Amino acid sequence: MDYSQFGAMLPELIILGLFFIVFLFDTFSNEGGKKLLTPVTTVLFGLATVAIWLIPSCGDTVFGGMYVDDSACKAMKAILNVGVFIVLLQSAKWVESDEVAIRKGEFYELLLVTLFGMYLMISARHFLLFIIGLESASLPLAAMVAFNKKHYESHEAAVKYILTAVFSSAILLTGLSFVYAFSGGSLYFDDIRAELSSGSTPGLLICALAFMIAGIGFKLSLVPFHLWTADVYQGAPTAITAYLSVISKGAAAFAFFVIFVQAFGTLYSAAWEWMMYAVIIVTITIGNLFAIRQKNMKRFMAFSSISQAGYIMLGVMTESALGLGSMMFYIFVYVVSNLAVFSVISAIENKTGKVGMDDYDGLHKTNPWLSFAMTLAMFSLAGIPPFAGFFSKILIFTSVTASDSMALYMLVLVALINTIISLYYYLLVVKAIWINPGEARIESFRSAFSERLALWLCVGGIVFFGLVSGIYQFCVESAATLV
Amino acid sequence: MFSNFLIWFVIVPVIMMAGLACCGNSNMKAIRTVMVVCSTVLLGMAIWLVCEFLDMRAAGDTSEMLFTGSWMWYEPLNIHLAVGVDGISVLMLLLSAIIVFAGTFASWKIDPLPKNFFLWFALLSTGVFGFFISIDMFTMFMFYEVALIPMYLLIGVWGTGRKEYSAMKLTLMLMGGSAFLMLGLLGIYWHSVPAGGVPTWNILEIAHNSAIAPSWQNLLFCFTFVGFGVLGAMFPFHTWSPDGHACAPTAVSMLHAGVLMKLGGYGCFRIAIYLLPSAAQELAWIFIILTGISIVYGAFSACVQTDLKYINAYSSVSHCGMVLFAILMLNRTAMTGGILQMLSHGLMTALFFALIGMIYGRTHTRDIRQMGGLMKIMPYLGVCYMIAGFASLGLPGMSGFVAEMTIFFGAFENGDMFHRVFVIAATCAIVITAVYILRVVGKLILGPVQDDHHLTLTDATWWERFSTATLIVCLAGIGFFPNWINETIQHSFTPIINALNMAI
Amino acid sequence: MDSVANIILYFVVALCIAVFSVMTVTSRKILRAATYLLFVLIGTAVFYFQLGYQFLGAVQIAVYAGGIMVLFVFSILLTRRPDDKAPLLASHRRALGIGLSLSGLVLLLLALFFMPLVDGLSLSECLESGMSIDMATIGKAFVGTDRFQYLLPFEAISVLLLACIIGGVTVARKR
Amino acid sequence: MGTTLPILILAIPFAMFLILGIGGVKMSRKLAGILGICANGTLAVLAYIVAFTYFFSGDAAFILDGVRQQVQIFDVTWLAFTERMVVNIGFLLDPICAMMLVVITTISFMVHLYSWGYMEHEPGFQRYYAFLSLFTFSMLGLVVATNIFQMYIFWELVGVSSYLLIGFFYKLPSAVAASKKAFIVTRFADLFMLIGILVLSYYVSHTPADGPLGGASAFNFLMLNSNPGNVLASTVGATFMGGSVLTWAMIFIFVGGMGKSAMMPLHIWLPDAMEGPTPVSALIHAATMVVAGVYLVARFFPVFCIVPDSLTFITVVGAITAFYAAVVACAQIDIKRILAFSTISQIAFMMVALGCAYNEPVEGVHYSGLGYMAGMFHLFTHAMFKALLFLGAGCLIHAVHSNNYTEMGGLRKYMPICHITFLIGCLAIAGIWPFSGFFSKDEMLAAMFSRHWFWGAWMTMVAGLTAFYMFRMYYMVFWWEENPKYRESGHKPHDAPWQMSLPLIILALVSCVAGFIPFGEFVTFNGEPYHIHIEPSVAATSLTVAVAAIALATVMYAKKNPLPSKIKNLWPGLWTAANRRFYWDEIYQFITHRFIFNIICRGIAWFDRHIIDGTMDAMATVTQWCSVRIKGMQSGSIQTYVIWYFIGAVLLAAVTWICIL
Amino acid sequence: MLWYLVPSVIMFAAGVYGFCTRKNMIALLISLELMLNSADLNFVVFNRFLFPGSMEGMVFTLFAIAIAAAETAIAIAIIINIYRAVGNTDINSVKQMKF
Repeated sequence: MDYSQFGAMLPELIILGLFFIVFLFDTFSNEGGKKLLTPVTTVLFGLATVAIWLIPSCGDTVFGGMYVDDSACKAMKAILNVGVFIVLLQSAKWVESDEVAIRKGEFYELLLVTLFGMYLMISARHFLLFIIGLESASLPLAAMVAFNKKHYESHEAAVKYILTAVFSSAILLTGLSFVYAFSGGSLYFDDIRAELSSGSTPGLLICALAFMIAGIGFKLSLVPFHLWTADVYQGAPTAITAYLSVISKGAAAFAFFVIFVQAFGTLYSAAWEWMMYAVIIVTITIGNLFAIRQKNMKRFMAFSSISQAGYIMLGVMTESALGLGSMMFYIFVYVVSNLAVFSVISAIENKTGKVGMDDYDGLHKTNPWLSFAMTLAMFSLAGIPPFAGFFSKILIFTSVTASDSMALYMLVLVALINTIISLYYYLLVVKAIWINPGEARIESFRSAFSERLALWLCVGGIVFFGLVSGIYQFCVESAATLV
Repeated sequence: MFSNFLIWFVIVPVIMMAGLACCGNSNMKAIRTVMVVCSTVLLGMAIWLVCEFLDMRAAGDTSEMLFTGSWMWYEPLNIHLAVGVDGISVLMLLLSAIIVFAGTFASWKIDPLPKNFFLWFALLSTGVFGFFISIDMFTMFMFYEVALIPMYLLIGVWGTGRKEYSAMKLTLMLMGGSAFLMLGLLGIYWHSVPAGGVPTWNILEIAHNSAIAPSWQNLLFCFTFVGFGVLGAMFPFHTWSPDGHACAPTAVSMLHAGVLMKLGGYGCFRIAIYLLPSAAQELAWIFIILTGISIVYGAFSACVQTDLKYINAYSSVSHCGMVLFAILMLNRTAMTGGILQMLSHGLMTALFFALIGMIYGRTHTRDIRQMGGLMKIMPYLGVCYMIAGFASLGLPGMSGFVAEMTIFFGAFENGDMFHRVFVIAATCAIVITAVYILRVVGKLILGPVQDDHHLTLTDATWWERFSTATLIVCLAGIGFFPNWINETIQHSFTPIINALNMAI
Repeated sequence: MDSVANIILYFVVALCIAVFSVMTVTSRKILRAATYLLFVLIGTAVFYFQLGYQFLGAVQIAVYAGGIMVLFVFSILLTRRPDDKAPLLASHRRALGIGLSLSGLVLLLLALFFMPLVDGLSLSECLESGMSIDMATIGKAFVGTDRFQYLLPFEAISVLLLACIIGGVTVARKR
Repeated sequence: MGTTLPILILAIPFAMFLILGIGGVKMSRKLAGILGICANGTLAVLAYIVAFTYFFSGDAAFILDGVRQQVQIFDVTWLAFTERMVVNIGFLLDPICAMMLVVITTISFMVHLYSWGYMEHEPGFQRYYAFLSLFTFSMLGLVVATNIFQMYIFWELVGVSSYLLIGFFYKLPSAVAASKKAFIVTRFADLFMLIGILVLSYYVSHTPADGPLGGASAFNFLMLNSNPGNVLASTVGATFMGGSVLTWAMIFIFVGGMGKSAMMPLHIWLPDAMEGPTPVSALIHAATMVVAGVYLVARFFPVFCIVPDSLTFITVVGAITAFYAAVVACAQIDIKRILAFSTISQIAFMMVALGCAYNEPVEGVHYSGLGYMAGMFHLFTHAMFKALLFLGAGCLIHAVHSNNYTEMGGLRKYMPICHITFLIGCLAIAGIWPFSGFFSKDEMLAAMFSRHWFWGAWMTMVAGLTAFYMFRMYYMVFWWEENPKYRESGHKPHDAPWQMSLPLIILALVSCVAGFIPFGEFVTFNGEPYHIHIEPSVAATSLTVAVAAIALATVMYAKKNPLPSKIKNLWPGLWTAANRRFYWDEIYQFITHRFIFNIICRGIAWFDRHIIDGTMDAMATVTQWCSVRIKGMQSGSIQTYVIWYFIGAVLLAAVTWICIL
Repeated sequence: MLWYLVPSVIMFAAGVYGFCTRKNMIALLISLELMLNSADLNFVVFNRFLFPGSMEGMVFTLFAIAIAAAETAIAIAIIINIYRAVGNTDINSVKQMKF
């Protein structure tokens, strides 16, 4: 019993520590003190982010192989942390609004716990820990989705979210129980890998894999496990939507890679690759097809993020360090791009309560900077150079085609063709902002400092992440420690 | 890195953007100053580059690319920022610089949002210049797309007519092309590596030790050629061109038809043919058919259009088809012609679109049925339009003639019946071109004045005169003294021809 | 499966589980459904006991039958209306449900029957050969940090539960 | 001779074009006119010096052992296609070139002078002079071409100048239409010429070169003409559709000439081209540009001779055209049109003459190259008297403001100078001794008879028709009945000012004496002098026919009488058909407008919009449609979501399992 | 061993059926409990029959029960919330956001 092993879990401990600070502060401070909660939390979290970037990964495997802290995991956590920091910045205004202010402590607490859960997902090398991480990441989120008490949509979204989440965790557990049957009695990834490396693939294992893809695919909103996404994104408070769309997705994608490549990577018949092949194609396509018609920005972003998840999952198909690195880079770029969009959406929503795409008509006349940021973000999401999204897309395509397989080549073709559809609807937003005639429906306003800071961070990321190759290099090098 | 001269072709437009960003939103004076200074600098740089290039060639430097430089960018995938120019890219840079220069003047009074217009315009220029200096496929592709996307906003915001539809169509179709292109490039990247080597994006390295299996070559050739062909307005992927051009503002049409469509031809040449020579030998016939159709088809379509811009857009389809057609003939003379045609078409179409823009700015219509006798009202523009028309129909002394003749004579070098038939079909286009050009000239410039309101209109302003005169001088320059271009580019074909010969 | 008592017990419990599961999802009164669920849960607990996991069975009864069922009953009573009776389902929806669940059933059963790992060990053999799972073992496993010891998940789930409490409170309270 | 003079000959008109074209707007009319006339005068003097030097200096470079040499004064590379296909721009001096220099500069000078009076009040006077200079430049470039490609370049340029000048009155839709038609028809013909050049140069450049000129460009005339046997052997060997490749190539090249020279069936542009200012018609459409086709055949004569089929083709085309144009000319009332058809007919004469010539001595033929010499001779004389006639017609139009002779009549009293000179022109073209036309026509007919009696007889008949319609016009204009309008309106027709009359007089003098020039001493097919002598039988026949035709015309038209209308009513259909030029225009109109424009062009445009573009749009529509169709998936009900979820999972498993099995 | 899995699979299928057909949200939750319970039973059965020497499956089930409890708690809280907002717990009353 070596409790010093907890020392290896520095990122988790930092988050937990922060959680307790917020918890205690929220519980015991008076009214005046509560005013400080938001800035204090944000600043502390910023410091934590910096700390997580700075502290070296010890590369240890602790708790008998249950938890790993290699540089890939740490890089992923650091990336997520940046995203969460931006989310905190952009939500600061909303949190302070009358409706929510009374519950802001809970907001931060739940946020931190879900982040903690995601860390566990990332670092877990044992299915039990993974499941606990997954549940910690998703259950409190349900409470957060229901945060806007005055909005009916928020409740409906929460109900849809929690019921689907429980259903998917039931499926996941069932799948896992079948995996257990083949695992040789151990749920450690490396044991399963060793156990599965020989022999054929029986039907039960295929069912298990399908159920696991479905279970984790729920978090990633892969089609056809995605149907909750749009409603939840639309109904949830914008900050939560942003959080759901990038952070929770990023963590799940990483975990997906770890599980399938580490635990099932040696599977004889590559069964899950084919499943993912189909799922990715369907995900990208269906996500795009739905996104075309959307008129509500948040709902629109939901479908956009579904199809982006398909692109992220391309990284899984590579099963290589290059692919993981590209995927992490993709996630990072996706984080900044998507959060840039959500920063704009939430800034506008906080000010005017408008989230319809039509409301953005002629935005450039009143809010040029927001329009500019939105345009860049849309270009980045669509994969237009010189913005970061282009690089992340191309790099992930490149890593996918690295294997000499015609099937993957065709997969990339499908993905590329889908980029055209996605370009179409991203441009619809650009069109609304710049081209659509008529008077602007949103008056000119100056957004809060925190929102602007968030936006600047995102725009900086969009512009520089692609041009500065060091980040990609960092991702690939980190990924190399895992695969 | 900054000591390399070429890289400044990208840096200057970036500086231009930065400068514009610092200008006030409607401070036209500042904006114009920045634009004029930077585009003049670019033009100067391009001219200097040509001179220097010719000097170096004259001094006996026969390496394939000059001014090369290569800096590691994305190490894990061996992506470099690699630059270098041969005779062709030098000329393309010159062409781009000329048209950016002329375009600046052509959009002297752009409205609304002048600053944003020039920002996207500068971004587009960055892409174009970057494309021509790159010898790394990745950066090349990146700049290619950089050049495409500003189009959407430029057309969508500052265009006329069905601009949203056209802008979207143009963007999506071009991006569709670039999707195929990307796939082709990826295939080349991964399959060109010789056993035990490191895959590379560098065009020269790939060309020198390519190991792409023939079956892959065929697939990749189709992908890359179609990808670039879409931008080169190859039949049946040309339909973005009429709508796009019709709705675009003047300077954008100029830049798009003048330079951007050249990216397609250049890319086909530099990547599809050069890197995949055996597939080029094997599959050229498919694309010869398509481009042959483009040439005749575009010309015939132009004959019945009534919108000036549509006429020119279809004429571009025809002329750009000629470029690809020439390149596909796979011999030195025809390729020379193809390059000449790129230059010629670039200048000529830019001139056309500039003039159309100026006429439209005065009469507020582009329908030739509603105009007439402009020669009387605005003689300068009328004369320029006729000159552009003559250049287009291949009047000797203008660049078009030189280019077309070189193409025909080069294409005829292929002795088999298939090529012959298509060459002769292509030559027919010169007659059809004459028909539609003269039809327009007859209705628009000559003849009686159709609309009395037009009688009060004024002739060109100084910046318009300047812009058009620049282009006309260039057109005539090439038309009178074509051989220096021949000399500039003659070495550039040697590696390609060698590769093609080895592939047989 | 050697002992007759075990076999009889199995059949009784299995039948009970199967029947009550189906009744849970078909009964039109929600409260009755909850009650049938309770029977299913208890049946499962009996299986646990039979399979030699007494602690697990106890937890099943305590947490599920005791805790969760109470929650259910409370919430049913809270949300029930006087005329509360599940309306008849549209038949197509029901057919869809049956089709789906049957397809799942068939798939899983097929998969199970084609499972290559089935060996001939009987329950009693397993019980004999297996490690003894007494409280001490379980307790040690829960505070150990080595392989097959579960301190970390234990701590983690405590955080999860805490979070769920906070979340539940946040959601449920009026403001 | 140095290169200075030849370069100047090309440079002066081009410089004038630039000066007048760019600076013209700022110039006064007078300055522009004087500049243009002076420049052209200088040009003419230079051309005379060159021609004089060439013919009379006796320089060994020009005449060696009594044989006139072809000399490339200079020849610089302009554009290199391949190693063997190099386009040069140069100056080839030989007898026909020298002759053409004289003709072009003379007529051009006359026209410049004449235009000063004729165009005095027209707007765009400066522009007009600029275009004239451009034309002069192009035409000179054409005749001095050292290679077929240079010829092609200037060939196109003269087309453009012609276009510009025909459309000079750009406000008139008819002028614009005529200019367009002229350009497009000739352009169409040039297309064949281009194909011919393509074929020819391909085979030539792929033949191993030998001989002194072997290394020359495949386009080079000297090379092609001097050792045709060697270089062209391969082209003669290769066959295509029953003829040797060379035959096809030469016929194609000749089609280019047909277009420019308005041979049937590409003649339709020339009558319309009369919409241009009359001096332009005189210069371009009578004297110089339209004979470019003849010049081309003459230039390539040795090569044509290798493939006699092509010469036969030329003869047949010429013969048909000559007759056709003559018949049509009899039924026109527009004097310029009559002159235009007369031009077509006369050029066809030259073509037939060239087609009837031989390159080598032939048994039974007195002088094998007679047709060549005679054709060139007629080119020369025709240029002079036809320019005279056109300029005279210009004076008439200037005086009565109408093109139709129905508006004229009895003008001999009012316009004596014009009358006399016009009569001289008519006599010349009718072939009456001692006017120049007699001599050249006589030689041509002799050549034709020597080839085959049929051609001779046929063309003699055409000559008779020529005399008839010319005098018909002459009488209708100057005799017949005085138009009563002259008396009623105070404005009486009168002779033109000196600028216009002077050229008439000069040209009339030239037409009188030009026949006595010993043309054979200067221009023959092989450079060796030939002494012209009149073939008595031929001369007698043709003279008789001409006089008879004139007599007939006198009977019919000298005084107002009902005879013409009686004859007209005898075959009204024939008269109408001839008047309508045998419906060639309508046929063309039908083909181009109905078929090509309405069916092909519109069809393609429709196809493009609806099929091609429609497909692209359909992709978008289908995507949208799919998007709408699948929206039911997202029904809002959790249960639907879960059903999809479960179906997805089960299907994934089942399908994969089945696949793996 | 399969004998023990059959009731588990039936439970699972019944859960799916219930989830797809019931109208009341709490009934949905009850169906979900069935499914979760089935997974738990699988773990235990596999542990006992295949890997009697370890207790990984049992421990997993223990944790799974706890997780199920947490899920149920949150879900019920949210359902009660909905009940407050809408006035009933009919699943058809929460399908306003769609397409």
